[in-house]
Amino acid sequence: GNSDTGGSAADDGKLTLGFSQVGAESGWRTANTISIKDSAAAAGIELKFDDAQQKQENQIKAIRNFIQQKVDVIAFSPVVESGWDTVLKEAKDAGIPVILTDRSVDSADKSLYKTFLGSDFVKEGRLSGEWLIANAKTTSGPVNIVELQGTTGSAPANDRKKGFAEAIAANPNLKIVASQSGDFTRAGGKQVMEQFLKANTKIDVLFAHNDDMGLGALEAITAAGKVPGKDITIITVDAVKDGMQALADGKFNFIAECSPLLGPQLMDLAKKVDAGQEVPARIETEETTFTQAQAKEALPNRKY
Amino acid sequence: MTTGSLTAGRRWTARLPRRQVPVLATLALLLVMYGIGVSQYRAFSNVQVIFNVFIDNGFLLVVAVGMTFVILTGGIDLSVGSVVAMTAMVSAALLQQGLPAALVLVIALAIGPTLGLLMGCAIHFFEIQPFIVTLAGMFFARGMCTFISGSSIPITDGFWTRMSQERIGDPRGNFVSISVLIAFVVVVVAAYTLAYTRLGRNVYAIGGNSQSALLMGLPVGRTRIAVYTISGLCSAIGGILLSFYTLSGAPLIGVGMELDVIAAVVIGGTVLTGGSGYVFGTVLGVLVLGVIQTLITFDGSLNSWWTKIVIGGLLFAFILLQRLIGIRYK
Amino acid sequence: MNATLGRYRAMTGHRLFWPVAVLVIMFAANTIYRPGFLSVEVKDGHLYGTPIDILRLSAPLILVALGMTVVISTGGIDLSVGSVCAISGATACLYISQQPDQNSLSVVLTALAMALGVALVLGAWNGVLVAVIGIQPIIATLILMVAGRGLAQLITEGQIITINSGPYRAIGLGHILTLPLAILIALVAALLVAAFTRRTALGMIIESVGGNAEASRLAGIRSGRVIFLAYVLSAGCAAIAGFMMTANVSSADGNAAGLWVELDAILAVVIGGTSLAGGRFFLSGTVLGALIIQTLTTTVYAMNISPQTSLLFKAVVVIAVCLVQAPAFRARFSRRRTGAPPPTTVPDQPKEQVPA
Amino acid sequence: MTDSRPVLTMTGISKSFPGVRALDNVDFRLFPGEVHALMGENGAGKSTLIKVLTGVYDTDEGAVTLDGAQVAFSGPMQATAAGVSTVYQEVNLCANLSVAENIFIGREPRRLGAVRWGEVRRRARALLSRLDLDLDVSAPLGTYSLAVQQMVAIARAIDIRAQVLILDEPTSSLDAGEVAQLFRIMGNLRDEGIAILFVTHFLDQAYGIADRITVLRNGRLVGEYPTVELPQLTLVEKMIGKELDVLEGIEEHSRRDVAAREEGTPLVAASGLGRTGAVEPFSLTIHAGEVVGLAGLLGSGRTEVARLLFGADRADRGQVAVDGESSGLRTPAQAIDHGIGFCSEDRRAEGIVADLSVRENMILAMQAARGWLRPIPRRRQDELVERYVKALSIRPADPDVPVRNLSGGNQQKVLLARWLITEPRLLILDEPTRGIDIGAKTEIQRLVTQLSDGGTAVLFISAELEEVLRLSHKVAVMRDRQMVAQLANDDGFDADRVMQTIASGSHREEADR
Ligand SMILES: Nc1ncnc2c1ncn2[C@@H]1O[C@H](COP(=O)(O)OP(=O)(O)OP(=O)(O)O)[C@@H](O)[C@H]1O
Ligand SMILES: Nc1ncnc2c1ncn2[C@@H]1O[C@H](COP(=O)(O)OP(=O)(O)OP(=O)(O)O)[C@@H](O)[C@H]1O
Ligand SMILES: [Mg+2]
Ligand SMILES: [Mg+2]
Repeated sequence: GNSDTGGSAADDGKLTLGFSQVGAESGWRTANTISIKDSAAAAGIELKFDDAQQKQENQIKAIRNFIQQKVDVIAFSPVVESGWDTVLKEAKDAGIPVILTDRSVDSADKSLYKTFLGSDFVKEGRLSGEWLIANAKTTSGPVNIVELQGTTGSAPANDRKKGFAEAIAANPNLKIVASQSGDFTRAGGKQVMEQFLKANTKIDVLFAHNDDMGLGALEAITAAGKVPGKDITIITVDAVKDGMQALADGKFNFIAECSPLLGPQLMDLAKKVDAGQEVPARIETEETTFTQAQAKEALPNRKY
Repeated sequence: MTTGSLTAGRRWTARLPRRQVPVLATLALLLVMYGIGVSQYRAFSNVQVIFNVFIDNGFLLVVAVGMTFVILTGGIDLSVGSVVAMTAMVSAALLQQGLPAALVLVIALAIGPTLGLLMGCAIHFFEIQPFIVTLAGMFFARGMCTFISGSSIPITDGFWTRMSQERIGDPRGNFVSISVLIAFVVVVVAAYTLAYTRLGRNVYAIGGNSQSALLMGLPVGRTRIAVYTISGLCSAIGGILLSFYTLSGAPLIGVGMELDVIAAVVIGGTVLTGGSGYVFGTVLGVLVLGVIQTLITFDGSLNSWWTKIVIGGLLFAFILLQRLIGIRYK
Repeated sequence: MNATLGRYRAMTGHRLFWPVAVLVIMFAANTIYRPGFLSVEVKDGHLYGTPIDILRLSAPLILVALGMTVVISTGGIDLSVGSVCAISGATACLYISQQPDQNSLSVVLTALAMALGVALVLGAWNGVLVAVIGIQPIIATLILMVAGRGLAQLITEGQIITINSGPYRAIGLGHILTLPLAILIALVAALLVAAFTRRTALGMIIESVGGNAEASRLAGIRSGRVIFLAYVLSAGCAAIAGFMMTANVSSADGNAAGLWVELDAILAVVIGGTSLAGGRFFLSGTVLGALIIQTLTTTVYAMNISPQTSLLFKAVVVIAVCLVQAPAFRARFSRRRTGAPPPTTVPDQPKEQVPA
Repeated sequence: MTDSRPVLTMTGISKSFPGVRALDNVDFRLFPGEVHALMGENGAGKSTLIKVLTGVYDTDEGAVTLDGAQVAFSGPMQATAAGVSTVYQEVNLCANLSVAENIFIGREPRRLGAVRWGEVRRRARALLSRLDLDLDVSAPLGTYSLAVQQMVAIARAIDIRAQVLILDEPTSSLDAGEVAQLFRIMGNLRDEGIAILFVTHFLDQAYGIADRITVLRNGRLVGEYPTVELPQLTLVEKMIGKELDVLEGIEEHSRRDVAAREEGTPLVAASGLGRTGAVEPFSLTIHAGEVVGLAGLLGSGRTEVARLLFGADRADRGQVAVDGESSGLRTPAQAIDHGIGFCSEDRRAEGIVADLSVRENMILAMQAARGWLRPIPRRRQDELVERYVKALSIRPADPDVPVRNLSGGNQQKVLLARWLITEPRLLILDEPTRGIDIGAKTEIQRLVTQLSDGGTAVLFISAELEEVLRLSHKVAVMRDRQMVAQLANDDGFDADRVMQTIASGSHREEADR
């Protein structure tokens, strides 16, 4: 262990950042953690990292402990949107600025945090839906969509579902015929897709809330004797390496990126916030979408 | 024929230490762990760090107290985590509907014990194993959470906000939350119940040997149903405290909490097969988990997976020492 | 008339009757909902259909539950099985992914042997904590449950290791004689465990230790060894289950593999009729219990029950299953229905089992 | 006495368990101010009758009236509330609770709902001193021996002050002193008009205290008789159902040839064996074919001696030599490997495995010795089980019923069979005749003799001094956890002398002989 934690900037002139991560529940999250750790080291920031194991209680505990340790800046990726006012107020009273990453909170009092840095899950869903509107062959009749949701009750699942539904509402021929939770895992995606394939004679489109479920579903589709990417159009979110590979191989059709690499931006913000500079209230990570052709191009220099 | 003293004393000589040793050992180890924290991290010695352990684990403590009752009878209650979440969820949803805070409190506090009562009845009357009944209760309560809402519901009610943000003590320095006081009241009431009421003593008797308890004419069924109801009530109180704590109801909060709670109770010296243990031990158990968590946050250099490994390792070291000290004194 | 009645009673009195009945009812309900549920066709030379999926997917759970049965029978519990699944799967996949030729059988076999070895060591660790040091099983295995998940992620470095190995894939997806290999492995394992316990005296000794540890000790049973062995067996079963889980999706996910499988496994054991307090164990009941649980999961997907309510649905089914299985419930129910106490030829169960 | 109205009547009681008709149309009456003995062989239905009465079991048929009103208790709680206080056959108390609490739980003195612990302890102490027991009332009950636990259970029952007091084999683990004590108290209660139902297998005790006797056989009522009108011989005939010459065996109890057999290397020799807090170091040699009795009062440490010899408890000093070779007897398994068997006194906690069948319980020790890899072939099992079921007349004779369904005495026989099957060289029997009917008891005594004649050594512990003296070649006397003397069974050896030794504890020189 590292023995000096009472120090603020005064001690060694180094900026201390307390960061509370949601957990390590996916490859995406791990990439996110690595990005933050690496860029902290690169930026000369002392990082206090805490892993909350997907529990809000743990994150609140961690923030309280950061306050006790008098870190200079606190950053965290909230597990859920609501429920942060009390502890954020404590941080505010202790004079420690807070940056939200990856996901916002729903506090009415916007002064509780300085800024938000992250992706917009609703937008990811919407981009997926919009691509489908533009590319689906709806002229020949209704298009049957099945949806693999993330963990029931989790924010990305709720928002991607919402964004996607909003987008496809524009075309009444696009119909979600089945929607189940695959828990964001490959095994879950596969198991659910197997049943979708047996229960629905005609499936035209699969929308999976992350790459992993999509990859699991691929296996089920192949086993059912269908050709992924052709017989069934597959849209996913995230763009992790395996997903991009599948996209490049023509098994997926479209991926809305959700970038985990927000470390450099975060370190930048932390320095600014600590120096008392004004920062925009909301900063979205630079994200894009990938089609098959784009994926082939991008694949060689993907980091994660 | 000689009568006199026919019975030559008891098997073991010194009594007092033997019974208290596990609890004392746990307390000592906890202090050692705290000492390590203080020596390693300067800010650890702040009094507020201790207060935070209580603030952050108040609801866990209340739930663990309820679990202590159940485990003392030799049963188990897996539904607690979900019931906590459901209570918070129901409170949040009702408050969102605009119901008055007092009414919401009453409703929310009634749901847990009702579910506990039903589970207790199923366990007693139909002789189904507690594990399975409370597992179904766990599914049910968690299902209700997602059924009520797929996403978290914020609470903006004035009463809740006050309960959440009121700082008792020096608001700028060291303070505790109201939840901590409530948790303490629950602990004291529970300790009193177990030590001084018939219900409490019956709990121990059933845990010792439920068939004997039955033949001794004790109300086994009633007591067994009561402990699950009590556990339900404690979960409900825990749920309310959690909703104070987070000012929201989230469908996935408290997943896996039952294991933390059981761990806390067992680390506190209560035997899983029932019949022996104290509420005070449970308090220690919760503190052990809390301090481990705090140590890890203070370290701040651990990776996600190393966090888990270190938690496991600390737990192991703690239990091993606890056990070795316990054996020595036996 | 009387004879049929007698046969009916004998049948319903059988230990496995109610689990089987529940299974049949679930299948029937599914078939009513979707007539094609039971249909099985031949695709690419092997059977394809929902019942086959259920068999294949229940294989890992059966395996884990088998080991769990033995552990529970000794009066213990093993919470670490999920983590052991993840570790063994991750170890095997990591090794395979590092080899140049992932399709080589010898590579896969080495990987399996290595991962199994790791799992057995973990099982031995549990066994030592419980049998030698004397820590309460639930806590002893909780340690590995928490730390083991971390170990699995350490092995995968938090990523999902994807492999491309035909032989390994076959563990999860292969077919022999048109049947999924996975279920055959699970059944062979079940038969082996059954032979191992019932053909030798091990089963009786385990039950004796679980039923009354002190009496067994005084009868000369070295219960420490038996308990130790149970945890090792459980870890071994979990390891094979871990291979299946990872082979099924050709990738190892340290976080998700085997998550919460311990609860399902315990549930399967209990549905199968084994008491959590230890003592008598029923392997066939456990296998049925695992099938019931998997059928339930599949039913949720097949009936497209919304994820928001699927847990409520599960709760209701689990309660119903337990109720019909509980003799006390049936006794009450049948008494109310007939309005009279059962005839004396079918004596009442004692209200409470009290030894004389 | 019998001219008043009965306080309790049971008429036409029937009760079946799967496969067994435990009670078949049984009538029973109990008058105020009488002690009524309920007698019968093991498995006759005595305990079942009591449990039906107190509502532990539902009846299939029949009616119970208490004080003239028909009752059907739903369980012991109601029965106790209605004035029926019961000590069940096995000690049914909670070992984890303190002695005082075991006596008062459920009816603790309270103030404002809070249990007054001081008062509980005070009253418990007072009550126990009436029974001449000097215990630490706040110690957990489990730290005391079975006999003490039995006394505590009795204390609880008599303190309830019921109109009906039921004692199911309360004396099975008590020695003469305690029994006398108990009878004195029962006499007082009887004089106060309390009706007492008393179950025992000791004829002497029945004749010593009972006013009337009801006999059950195979779940049927044989009859109800005033004690004075029923000669012992007739009683036994009625219990067994045939005129048996067994009686001679009992009546005669002519001392067998018990010439000392101390020759050659001792089979087992303990030297300076002891355990702190349990028993002071002692030395004892046992030769092949020798029966060594352990005499002593309740709690004097007999069980401890046996447990140390067997390795059930680990000795912290001294050693045991088997066949002259010093061997580390640390665990029961090692002891069994050396041919030692130990039949524990507490059959429920340390003996039977209730879930397992009679067969499995019987072969358990033998199987353990063979190791799990070599199961005993089914044929051999059947053979062994059948032999001992017959030899000990275990009922029901079906080896596949769970042993929990057997009556207490039959469970004890199963346990005995478990050890006989292992054909041990030294068999340690701690209260083997506890709760066993006279027929079987004679059988067991005969067995011990046979074993000894066949070269098997036996360490015999029994609360009945008579029995010990009758069988042993040598008696080791225990007092206050010390072995104070070892007496050869020669002339001038009798109960009085042993009692004297126990009382004075002054025969140290003999111990070193
Ligand atoms: N719970 C039970 N289930 C099945 N059979 C039982 C049960 N309890 C008792 N029995 C059977 O009922 C019969 C009567 O048993 P009971 O215990 O009343 O005998 P008992 O007269 O008290 O004998 P003992 O002197 O050995 O105590 C026995 O055959 C016994 O096996
Ligand atoms: N290590 C132990 N742990 C728990 N109980 C034990 C242990 N060793 C012995 N006992 C129990 O203590 C009791 C022995 O007590 P005690 O020394 O009074 O024996 P005793 O002289 O045979 O007297 P009694 O006639 O009461 O059996 C037995 O019931 C035995 O089961
Ligand atoms: Mg009896
Ligand atoms: Mg004894």
